[in-house]
Amino acid sequence: MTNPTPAYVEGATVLLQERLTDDVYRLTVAATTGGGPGQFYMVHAWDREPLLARPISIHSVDEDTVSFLYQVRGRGTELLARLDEGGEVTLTGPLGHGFYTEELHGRVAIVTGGIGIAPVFCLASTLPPGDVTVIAGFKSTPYAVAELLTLGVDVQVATEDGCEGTRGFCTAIFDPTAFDTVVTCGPIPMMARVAQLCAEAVVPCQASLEAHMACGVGACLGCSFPTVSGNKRVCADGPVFDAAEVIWHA
Amino acid sequence: MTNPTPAYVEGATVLLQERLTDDVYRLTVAATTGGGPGQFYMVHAWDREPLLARPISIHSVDEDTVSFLYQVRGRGTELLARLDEGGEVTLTGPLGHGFYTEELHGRVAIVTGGIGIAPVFCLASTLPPGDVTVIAGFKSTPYAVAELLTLGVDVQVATEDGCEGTRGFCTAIFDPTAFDTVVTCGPIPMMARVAQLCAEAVVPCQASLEAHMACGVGACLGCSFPTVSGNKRVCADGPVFDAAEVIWHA
Amino acid sequence: MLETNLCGVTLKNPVIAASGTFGFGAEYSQLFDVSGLGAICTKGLTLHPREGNPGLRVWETPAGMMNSIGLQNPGISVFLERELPRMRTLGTAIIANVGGGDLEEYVEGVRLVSGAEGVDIIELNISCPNVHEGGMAFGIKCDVAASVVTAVRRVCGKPLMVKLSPNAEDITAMAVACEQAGADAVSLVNTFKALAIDIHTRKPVFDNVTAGLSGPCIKPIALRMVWEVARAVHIPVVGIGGIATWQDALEFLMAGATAIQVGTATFVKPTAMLDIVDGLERYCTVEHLVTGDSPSCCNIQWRIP
Amino acid sequence: MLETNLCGVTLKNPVIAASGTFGFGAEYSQLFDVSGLGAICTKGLTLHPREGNPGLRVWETPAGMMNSIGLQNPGISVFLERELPRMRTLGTAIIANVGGGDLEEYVEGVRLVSGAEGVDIIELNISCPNVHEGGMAFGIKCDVAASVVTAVRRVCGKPLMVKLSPNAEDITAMAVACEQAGADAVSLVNTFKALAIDIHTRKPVFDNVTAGLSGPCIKPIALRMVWEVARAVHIPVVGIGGIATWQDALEFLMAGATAIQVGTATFVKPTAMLDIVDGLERYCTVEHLVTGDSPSCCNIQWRIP
Ligand SMILES: Cc1cc2nc3c(=O)[nH]c(=O)nc-3n(C[C@H](O)[C@H](O)[C@H](O)COP(=O)(O)OP(=O)(O)OC[C@H]3O[C@@H](n4cnc5c(N)ncnc54)[C@H](O)[C@@H]3O)c2cc1C
Ligand SMILES: Cc1cc2nc3c(=O)[nH]c(=O)nc-3n(C[C@H](O)[C@H](O)[C@H](O)COP(=O)(O)OP(=O)(O)OC[C@H]3O[C@@H](n4cnc5c(N)ncnc54)[C@H](O)[C@@H]3O)c2cc1C
Ligand SMILES: Cc1cc2nc3c(=O)[nH]c(=O)nc-3n(C[C@H](O)[C@H](O)[C@H](O)COP(=O)(O)O)c2cc1C
Ligand SMILES: Cc1cc2nc3c(=O)[nH]c(=O)nc-3n(C[C@H](O)[C@H](O)[C@H](O)COP(=O)(O)O)c2cc1C
Ligand code: FES
Ligand code: FES
Repeated sequence: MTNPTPAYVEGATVLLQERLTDDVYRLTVAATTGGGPGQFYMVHAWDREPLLARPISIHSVDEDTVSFLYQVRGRGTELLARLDEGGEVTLTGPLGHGFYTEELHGRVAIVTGGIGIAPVFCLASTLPPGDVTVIAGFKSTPYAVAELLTLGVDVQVATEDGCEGTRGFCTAIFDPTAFDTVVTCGPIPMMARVAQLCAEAVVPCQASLEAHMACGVGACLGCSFPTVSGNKRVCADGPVFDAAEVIWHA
Repeated sequence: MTNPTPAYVEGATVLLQERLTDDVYRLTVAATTGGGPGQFYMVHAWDREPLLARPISIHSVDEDTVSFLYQVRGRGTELLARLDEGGEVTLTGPLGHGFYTEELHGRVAIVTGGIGIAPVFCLASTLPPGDVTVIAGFKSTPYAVAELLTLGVDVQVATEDGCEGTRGFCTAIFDPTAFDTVVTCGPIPMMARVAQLCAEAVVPCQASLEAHMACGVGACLGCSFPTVSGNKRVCADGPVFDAAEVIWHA
Repeated sequence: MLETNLCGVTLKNPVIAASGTFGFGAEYSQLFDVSGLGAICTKGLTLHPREGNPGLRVWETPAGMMNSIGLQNPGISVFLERELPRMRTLGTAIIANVGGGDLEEYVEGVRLVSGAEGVDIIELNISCPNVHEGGMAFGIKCDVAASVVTAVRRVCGKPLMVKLSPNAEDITAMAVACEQAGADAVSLVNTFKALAIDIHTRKPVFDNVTAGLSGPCIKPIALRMVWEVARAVHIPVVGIGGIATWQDALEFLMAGATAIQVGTATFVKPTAMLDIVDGLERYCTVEHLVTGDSPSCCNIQWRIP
Repeated sequence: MLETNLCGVTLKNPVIAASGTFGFGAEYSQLFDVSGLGAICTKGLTLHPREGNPGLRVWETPAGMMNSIGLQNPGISVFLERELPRMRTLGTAIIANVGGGDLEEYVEGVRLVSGAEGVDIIELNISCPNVHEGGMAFGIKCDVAASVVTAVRRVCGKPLMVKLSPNAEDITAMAVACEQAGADAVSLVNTFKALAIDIHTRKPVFDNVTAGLSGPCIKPIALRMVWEVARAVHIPVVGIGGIATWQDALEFLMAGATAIQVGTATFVKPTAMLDIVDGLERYCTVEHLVTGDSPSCCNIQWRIP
């Protein structure tokens, strides 16, 4: 899959702002810039403060729209959540190297934690449905699951408070030996655990990393993550990496 | 007239936002803090940027509301203009020493330039109508005049482009000898000219000064203006001063 | 709960109104109960009254502001006669900020204030960037600073806190020099020397050309300086610079400050300092930092390693 | 119209991408036509490749950001072989930013780059606050800076611009010292040494403790420094620090800068530099600053008295 050239788009119109849970929203904007699963946009929806744009993954995408699934964590995402339909956002993207879908064969597991589920809809849409199992962990009430079921993929849920699915971490209900390839996206400790399980089971695993970003395009070296072949830029060399290459506990 | 104690009020609700001309608006907010003619509020209607609140005069006031007449000049007033009904502003006030209404006797002239007309409605409401003449200058289309007429005061208009009233500056149609006391509010050069005319005609004149402000309450000494008795704080010693005491061309 | 010992003086809490941003306390006491503050620093006082600088005096910048007040003040005698008695009714500690144009003025000024009842601490301002004939000159070079502190120390019967300039050549060396010259505490930072140009008039915005930068924009640099100084001296350090929230204040306390001062943030939100006190109290309770019979800030190990 | 002569090199305009914020130009050339820039400064280059600093590397502050990249770069040889040829296709002037850990590394580095075709100017970075063994050490004291400039000058066959640190003890004296040691130009400022503490972990945010502050927050201080330096030296001064709009750029030009660099603002808006070029062009046209047969920026009297 070739990555489309990124563009800088000012004033993309907000088409839809949906509140899915207490702090999780889905924002759909009019944009023809496209992108593939695992790629992201730098999103700016404020005037001057905060200063920097925020990296948000592509949740779903078509010719005319891009949508984002995001969790309010701080100032930037809080301002995103204040946007109404008709509001405007500034986007740079699509950016980064997404999932290596050509390497996802056989039985595919997608193991996510929390808002790490954001890029999964886009990814699952490109895979043959019968072979995909999403193992999704949440603190409490799950979100963005129903739409995955519409794709015909199998979804297994774990919640820390046990309010739905299995109580506990998603890594507890993930057995790598049942799969041919694995994808993971979520908090670093969780992905580290998935990577370890996959390494032990000798199953290839792709992980979508997170890092604080400034430029988002590969120019500032602000988002580096250590790998066996040196520091890599999460934004430009990733965000998706071969989990076996990542040095998880640097 | 004793000045009410100022208060700091967060989240005062916007009741009405009216656009009067291209760049002049009237904002009415729910506030019980009151105030007198010539006093002002420090107004904040944004999160963190710009940093400082903006001084805006009381345009009209009653027990439950305060309204402001303002012109969009820069970032702060632009953000004010974006407020919708139901929005919120943060206010500190009423602040400063307003017009010395007890000294306004006989035939009173109120000479204003541009947005200097803002405090006039509040002032004229407290004066006996038959004795008040407002001489108001504007660059182009006048504003806030109709409401003054409802008070029964005489209004004479001058516009620089001649689109209404006399073409030229308001100072050209102002004859101090026809009045017993004068009040002026507007750009410094215009007020300096009014002060000079009044001095020559030996007519007492009160001027409402402007200065960049930080605290608005008299604590920072940022808003000083030179007078014959030393530097005075526009916010706390004024904004209204005896025009004869002000050193206009320091 | 947050009681703080600042060179022998007990403050209710470590939150102090910064000099020049709180007048003599009267103005803001209309708006909130200033007795909730740890202390108030007076506007910078000089031996003789000063009219301050002409022209524009304040200017906004991204997340900050510049000022060029130029030490306008009524002079120390008028302060002692008229303002100090009023300040003493406010129910909080009083820190007299003393500036000067030359060594003699500093010494005379401090001698006068030192004799006054009701002043708890003297803050020696060797760092005002807005007066031509002095102030900051003393705040740039260590030896000059040491000489003024030594001279002032001789006539000062009260705790002496020296306020440092971020424009100092080496602020750590400066703090050490002041400590050695007899300072009981250092406070930092004063404003940063800065410039704004009006592109329409093609002239500097301020008559004095440069002016002092304060506000949230300077916090990261001020915090670094406080951390460096706190590791270098053995006297209390008071942190100043862009503090607007209790989280900001906590960063300075963790960097080694014994107390903090708030300036510009009060302009933005008059009650900012009370919010900071509340926030710190909540933090201490939640984090169980305060224990024992007489819980006080002095017992709190804010400081990071 | 804005053609600018920077120590003998003709730039299309005075707007330059700042070192470390524009990679080697390839990344942003996906997003806009970088040939519209006056020049591009490369990421800081060192003789040997560096992996840079571990841990978090960027952190937001009010109207600014801190970075602790730590001079991550592929080393000068790889730059010359792989990056330089690509950069030369971008259609703008190339300024190689050279850093180092000690005097020898600086001299060797500059010698290598100096021999390379296609590098127009060498920018000597004596001001990186993020590497322990050097860089900024050279940027604090005048005599140390002078020694490295003198040594480098001997092996440098290209125009040599020295990039100054705002953390210098005395940035004006520093600029004069560099001029006397043979610099053809000075650029300022690099980032301010700053600190952030994570109050939740009670640890500094950065592994390296301190990091460099950039962005709009530093503009007023940077502008003051540029103004002071421009009055003190006779070589061109390149202004850097928080420039985000053409009005900001104009302030620096009015303060005496010959050209300006833009760093952080590009992260916020990739096309910020093109907007600045446009804005300056419009300003010159409206103000009739450009006259004569071959109108060029060199003829423009931006500078305020
Ligand atoms: C490639 C990539 C894709 C992402 N996709 C999504 C997504 O689809 N949905 C979603 O909800 N979140 C996503 N995130 C995380 C998201 O970027 C952060 O939650 C967001 O930046 C937090 O900003 P804030 O202002 O709300 O929080 P604040 O804490 O106020 O942010 C302060 C600073 O930290 C940075 N920051 C804070 N947390 C993170 C983080 N976890 N990762 C990177 N930077 C951080 C911010 O950018 C900012 O500079 C993604 C992150 C990356 C790197
Ligand atoms: C006592 C007083 C009463 C006022 N009453 C009114 C009123 O009723 N209606 C109205 O429209 N305007 C009034 N003004 C002027 C108003 O405060 C300014 O127009 C406003 O601050 C401009 O802010 P801005 O962000 O839009 O402009 P910007 O130019 O972006 O402001 C930049 C900075 O300059 C300051 N500033 C700019 N112009 C002025 C000015 N003329 N006076 C003081 N500070 C200024 C701002 O406070 C800010 O700090 C009053 C001013 C004072 C001092
Ligand atoms: C308007 C104004 C006036 C000031 N006057 C003085 C002064 O007289 N003496 C002094 O030592 N510091 C003075 N300062 C500096 C402040 O006390 C404080 O050190 C500085 O503003 C940084 O803190 P902040 O960022 O919280 O404002 C003044 C600051 C401002 C903004
Ligand atoms: C992420 C980042 C990396 C930087 N790397 C370098 C560098 O390698 N060499 C250098 O001389 N300056 C470096 N700088 C400093 C910038 O070139 C510039 O001097 C500084 O950021 C101030 O300008 P600004 O406020 O426009 O960003 C870096 C700045 C940032 C933000
Ligand atoms: S965020 Fe700048 S290189 Fe990744
Ligand atoms: S604005 Fe602070 S004294 Fe007037």
